Amino acid sequence: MDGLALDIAHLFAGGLVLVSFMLLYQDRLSALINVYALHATVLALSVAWQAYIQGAPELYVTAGIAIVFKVVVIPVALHRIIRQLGIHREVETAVGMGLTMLAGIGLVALSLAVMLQFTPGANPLAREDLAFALAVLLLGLLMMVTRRNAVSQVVGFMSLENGLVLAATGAKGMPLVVEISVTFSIIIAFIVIGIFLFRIRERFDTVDVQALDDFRGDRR
Amino acid sequence: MEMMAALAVQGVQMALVLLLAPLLTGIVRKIKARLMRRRGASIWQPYRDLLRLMRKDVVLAENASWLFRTAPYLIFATTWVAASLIPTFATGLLFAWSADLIAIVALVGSARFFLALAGMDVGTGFGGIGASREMMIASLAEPAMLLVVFTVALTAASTQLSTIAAFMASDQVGLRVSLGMALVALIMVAIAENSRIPVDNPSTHLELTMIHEAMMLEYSGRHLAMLEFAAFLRLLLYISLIACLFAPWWLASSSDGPTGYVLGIVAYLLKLLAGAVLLALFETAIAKMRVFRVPQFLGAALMLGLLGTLLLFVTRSIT
Amino acid sequence: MIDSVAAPLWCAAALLATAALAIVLGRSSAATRLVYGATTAISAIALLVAVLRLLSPAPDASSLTLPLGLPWIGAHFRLDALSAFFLVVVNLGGATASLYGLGYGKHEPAPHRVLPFFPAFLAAMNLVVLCDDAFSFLLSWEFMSLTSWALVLAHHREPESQQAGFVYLLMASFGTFALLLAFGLLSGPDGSYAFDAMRAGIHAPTTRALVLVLLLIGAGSKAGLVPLHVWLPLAHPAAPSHVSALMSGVMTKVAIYGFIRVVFDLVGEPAWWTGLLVIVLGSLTAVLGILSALMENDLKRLLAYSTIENVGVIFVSLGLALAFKANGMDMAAALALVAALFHVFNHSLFKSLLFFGAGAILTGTGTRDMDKLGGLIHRMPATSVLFLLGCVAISALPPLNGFASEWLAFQAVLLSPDLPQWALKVAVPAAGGMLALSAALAAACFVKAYGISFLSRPRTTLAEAAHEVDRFSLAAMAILATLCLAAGLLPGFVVDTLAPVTKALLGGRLPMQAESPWLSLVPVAATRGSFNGLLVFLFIALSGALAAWFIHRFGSRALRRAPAWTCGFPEFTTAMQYSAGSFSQPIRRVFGGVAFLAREQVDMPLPGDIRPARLVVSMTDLSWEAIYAPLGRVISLVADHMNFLQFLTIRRYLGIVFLLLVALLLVVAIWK
Amino acid sequence: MSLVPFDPVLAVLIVPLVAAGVLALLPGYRLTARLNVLASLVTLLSALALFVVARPAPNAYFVVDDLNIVFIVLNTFVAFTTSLFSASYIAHELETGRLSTANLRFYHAMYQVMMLGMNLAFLSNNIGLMWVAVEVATLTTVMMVGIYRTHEALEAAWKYFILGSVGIALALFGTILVYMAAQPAVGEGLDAMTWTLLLRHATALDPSLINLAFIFLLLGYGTKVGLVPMHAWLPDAHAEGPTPISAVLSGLLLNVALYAVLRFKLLLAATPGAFAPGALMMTLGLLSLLFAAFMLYRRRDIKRLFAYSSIEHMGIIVFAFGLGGSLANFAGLLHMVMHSLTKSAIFYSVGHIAQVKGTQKLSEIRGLTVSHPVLGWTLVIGVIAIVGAPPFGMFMSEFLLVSTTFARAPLLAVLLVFGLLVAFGALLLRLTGMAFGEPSGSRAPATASHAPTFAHLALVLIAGIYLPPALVVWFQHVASQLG
Repeated sequence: MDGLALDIAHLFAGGLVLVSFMLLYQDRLSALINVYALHATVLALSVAWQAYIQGAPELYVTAGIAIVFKVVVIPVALHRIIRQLGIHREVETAVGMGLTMLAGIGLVALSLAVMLQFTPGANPLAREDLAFALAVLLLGLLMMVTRRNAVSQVVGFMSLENGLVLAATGAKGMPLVVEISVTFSIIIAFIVIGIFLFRIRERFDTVDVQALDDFRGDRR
Repeated sequence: MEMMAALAVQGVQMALVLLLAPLLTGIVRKIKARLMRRRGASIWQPYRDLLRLMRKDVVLAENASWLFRTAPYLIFATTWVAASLIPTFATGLLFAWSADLIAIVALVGSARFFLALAGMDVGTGFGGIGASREMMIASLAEPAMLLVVFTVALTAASTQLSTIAAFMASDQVGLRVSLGMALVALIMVAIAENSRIPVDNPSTHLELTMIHEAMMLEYSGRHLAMLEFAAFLRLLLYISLIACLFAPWWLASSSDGPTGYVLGIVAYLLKLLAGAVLLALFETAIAKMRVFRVPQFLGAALMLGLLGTLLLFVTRSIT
Repeated sequence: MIDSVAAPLWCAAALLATAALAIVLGRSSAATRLVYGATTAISAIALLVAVLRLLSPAPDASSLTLPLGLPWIGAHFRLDALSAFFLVVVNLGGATASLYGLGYGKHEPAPHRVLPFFPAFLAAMNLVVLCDDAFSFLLSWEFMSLTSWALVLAHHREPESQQAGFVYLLMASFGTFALLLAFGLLSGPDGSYAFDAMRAGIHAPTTRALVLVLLLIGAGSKAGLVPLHVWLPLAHPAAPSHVSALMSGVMTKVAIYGFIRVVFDLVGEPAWWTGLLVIVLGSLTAVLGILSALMENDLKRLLAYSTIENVGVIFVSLGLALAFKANGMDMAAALALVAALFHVFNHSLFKSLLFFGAGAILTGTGTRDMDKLGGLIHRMPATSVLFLLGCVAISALPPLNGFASEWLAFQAVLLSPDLPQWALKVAVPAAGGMLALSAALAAACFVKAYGISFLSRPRTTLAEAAHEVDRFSLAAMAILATLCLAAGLLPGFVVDTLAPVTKALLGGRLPMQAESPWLSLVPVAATRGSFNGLLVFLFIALSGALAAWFIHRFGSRALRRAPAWTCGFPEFTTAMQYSAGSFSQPIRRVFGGVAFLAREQVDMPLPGDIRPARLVVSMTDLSWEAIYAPLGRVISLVADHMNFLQFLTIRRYLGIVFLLLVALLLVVAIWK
Repeated sequence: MSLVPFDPVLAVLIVPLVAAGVLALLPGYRLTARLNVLASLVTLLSALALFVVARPAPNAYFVVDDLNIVFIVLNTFVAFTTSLFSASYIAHELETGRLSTANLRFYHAMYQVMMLGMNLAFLSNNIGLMWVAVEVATLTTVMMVGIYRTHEALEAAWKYFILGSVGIALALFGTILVYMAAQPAVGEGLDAMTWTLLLRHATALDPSLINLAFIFLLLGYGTKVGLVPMHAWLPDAHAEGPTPISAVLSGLLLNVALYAVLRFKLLLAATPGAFAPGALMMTLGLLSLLFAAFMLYRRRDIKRLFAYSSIEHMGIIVFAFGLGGSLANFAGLLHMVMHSLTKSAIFYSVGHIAQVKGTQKLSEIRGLTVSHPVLGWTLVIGVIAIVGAPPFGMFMSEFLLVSTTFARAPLLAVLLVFGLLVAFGALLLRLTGMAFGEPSGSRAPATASHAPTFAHLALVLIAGIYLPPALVVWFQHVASQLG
């Protein structure tokens, strides 16, 4: 049983990294949000499976929260925001797609090398989860760095947060209160993003980060 | 008892210096005239000038201040004190140790300081030109003079004139290159300080060339007499300084009796005469330099003085 | 109680209380009289205590520790011979400046900007001299700079005093950091900051050399050594006159105290080449300082540059003392140190006197520019006599104190052939030559200062309308003038009081001057050279009186007034007189080419063009162009280039953070 | 001594929570402002009680030890004075119409929530809880920075949010790694995240994981501290937000983040195998110092100028902790306290100056000591204190830091001194321009509350001359622990 459980957990974590790559590949906003929903579902499944293996019932609560908020509420809210604010659909990238993919692969290799080298003592399950979590985190950051418009940056940020939740579940016995408060604070963060997007839209009548940058304080 | 004798010798020295000064300038003027195939005024003419000036009344400029009127006496006093401190015919004078060579140079400096100030008091162009050029020359001559003093003081390991004279008269001195340089530098500084020919023409009143005369232009009557007398004293001071430092033979020391003093006085007169003749010869042989060539002339004196001191430092460690 | 350190500490506390009182009093009219009165009284008491301590033969230093300052060390205070002497200098300057302030303060347009900081400035200077551990020493040192910065900004409306304030405080903090680094070295990594710990500690020769160089930078910049002197001629004239007198006369001396305390007392055996470095810097400072003074037309800037010259002279003597001490010649070192300390005392006297005079001229005529003055001797008789005394003293002319300290310095130079090192053999005579040159130039400079401002005829209506200053200012100036005369006539007395200082610092001391006949100054041996100020003064007075009596008795007394001889020109305008610039023109021609790259271009109009020809003289302040201007340009260039980092987009900032994270991970992955 | 078992630790947290709830409901500005001040005062008193009451034993969630007792009191004190300042500042903003009561509705509630976050961060014994507390504090300040709703304010808030959240995410990852490293030694669940247990078992922690964790933590919390490569949000957040928030940001939030880094450095120092983080911290510290020093010269906005000065001082503090050794650590701790007091005092006077002169442009503010003497001279004293001139407290910390650095690493000390001098030059240049010369702009007298500024500067002045022995003992104890 132990080997099979490990393989399935490995499958889910690897799948999460694969979906992160898919996120990098999208060039239309609505598609991007749907892939993010997929990203959240894979995370939820992985957390549920971890709960089953570690026999830690509270992880189910985290999985539940992940499904309710990250698979349903946030993508729907984002879709409405896009429709209501009339944001233009394409995703402008600052760096060529090929280069971003190459960088992504490099980052995954780096995170694997770093994490596996640094956690000889821990049990194999946790080591893998941490390595993949770091990969998802770095890919999230890469996405934020290479995208121009605000919504895609937000999606990048949320995928980064998913990596963290994966890491948290990987660490066996992470106390529930921390789990809950971590996920809770991510939700609040998303609410703040929503408010800001509306305020920016109201002031800038576009959510393109380019327009935002023209109003950097103390300009030359 | 010997306190009285020392006091008497010092009194004689002060009187002698006072009396000989005009005579010395008279002789120099006479020899210069003779060299230029002129009869020239008699050697006693300076005495007559001084007496004449003392009796004439003083014509003061309207805005002349109290400094203008007191400066001549101060200048005459300092120069007279400086001259009387230099051993002329006898060493070991009563007041000799109250001021050494550096103090004497500084006394002459303060005389020059007050003369420059007095020159500027009236506010005519001449006073200004005289004072500013005099201070420019002084700014080079005084360091050169002090370097000469260093050289001499380092050879004799003392700045006390009587000790230096005793050392120079003794045979330890030997022939030293640095002393030679010091002598040449001292002569050049003496020429500059007494405003003799190459640096400044003592006898002319031409606006562009006079430096020393420009400062005294506004003076008249007894004040002018004082300043003229101070100028004579300064010439005597420098010649007796050169004589004391570089030809200190037959200087009577306080021990040997009246014969030593008489011999000293005769030797001193001869030295003065020789100095006067040499000065007159030099003056007629050379033409006056342009004002801004004087710094090179005095710069050479400064370099000679510095070289003298440096050589001395070096040679002392070798021997 | 007299020789304990508590008394001066109480005086410093009282001064700080007066400062607080001044803030409370604010702009009330009585504030000026009250504050200056209080500071005069307190400084006078502190002066009395210091003089008694200096004269009393108390061999041991009394020290005291308060629970203030660094928590685990506390604030140490110590009163030994050296600090007692400098306490005398500080409080003498303080008392006379406050007395002068009583009169001068009334004309101050913004008294509320000067009154609170003046007592604090005095308190800080007192504290610097008393402190005995690195923290409180630096605290009072920088507090001194701060209060004087505030005083420099008293007339803050003029842009040049703002620039002066900025340059001053920046250079002051640069100096303080140099001192801080030096104390860091002396205290070692475990931080034993008390001075007695430093005295006891054994320091490697490299540490000693580095500490000396840092001290030269730190204390030298505050005193005004050449490359670091640029702030002094900006800051000192900008402050009110009695404050610039304090800054020039006293603050530079406190800086020299800092140098002596650390280099002679704390560091122990100096290397011989450190003496050489100090001598070279000192002589360079002396000559460059006085040459720049000669080129100045503003009276207070002239005096500020002349302070730099005198600081140079002091540092030459200190360098000689270091060289002699390094070669174990204690007697010669004692002579050089006495020459330095004597010049410190003299300079604080005549420089304060001259700045008071400049202040009097400023109140009398309303301007500091010498080309607008002239003929003040008729309208301000008392000030002119006192200013003349100051000028004679600073030009080192025999009857007064300037000559006495310079004579001692020359005697020290003449002792130098016994020094074994070759470099010193060459440097010391050259330094002696430079000293002589700077003394001669000083005489020229003060002939110009006195001649142009006081003598000849008033050049502008300002000078014509000059009026004499009040009695407080004259009283302050009179005190200093009499002290100059006294120190000049009785130098032996001052040398004796300095003996315990040299004994404490160098082990050796000069022979007792009191036994020498007729109170003359015999530093080494009678045969070597002696000088008797009193006798020379009497000699001159006697012969002058004799000549005057003889002439008035036998010559004539008649006197009449007539217009001066102007080569027959009909009208006698004041433009015919020499101006400040024309007076220094010959000396500029001789020395200016080297010292200031002085160039004169005559801009002659073409024939037929009727505009007047112009003579343009261009001079550059070498140290400002070589060090400070390029430094300023480099910093603003770097600031320009880095400025774009403020205007990046969010994405680029994130990119930077991302790259840093990846780089660190790579390093950790490879290196682990 | 009192009837109900009064536990100051709980009080310090409950009072802001309750106050936030109450203030969220009340409309109207005047009443909420007074309530806000009252709440902050009560929190301050309960924090002060910590000094008096015997320290409660550390439980799973809260701990009071030598390190955080001083910072809690400092935090509540500055919060109280800022609330006083904010009352008069926001009242003036309402009069001039720059803010409306509408968007002020949640201002005081946010203020109290921020206080709750910061106090929780200081008090929490659990590294996860501390992370959440810092996150809460960040989110509330993001909302407040964007309160003016101008273009620049929104851009600044958005930049602050994005950079802050990325930083906080990295910090979370670091926290998880620490939990992973602690798991084998300390056991699972809450124990592996409580400081006291982690410290006790530090020798058994897995050193390699702790090293990696510290890198993430340093980068994560470093963003909140404003160290150079991650500093971009700080200048704009200070300049565009209301001045009370700039004062809180500079005075308190930077300290909270730095406190978190210190906690983990304590842990690292106790773990034998861990590599010394000194080199990394020193490089980041010096980089921040030099970068901020040069950026000061081209700043045209007064609040952005002092924001860069905060970055410079955070650089100095991180350098001090990077250098290590009891003297340098003591200097760092002292510098943290002095900087927060002085910088908030400066922002109080800057706030009033900007209101009175109606502009934040440095070129348009001149002759303050003439037009507004009290404001002008407090600014002069504040800047003199911040550049580390005696007799103010910063001088002592800079004295200790520079002298020990020179004794141990001369080249670094020279760099440090060069940075300090360049920064001093810039600040002095701007100060001379602002405080002296012919006054410009309006000369209307400022209706300002000077009490907070005077209180802060008085404290800094006293600390410069005499440090209370209790504080010294605590700091020395922590300094020796910090390694």
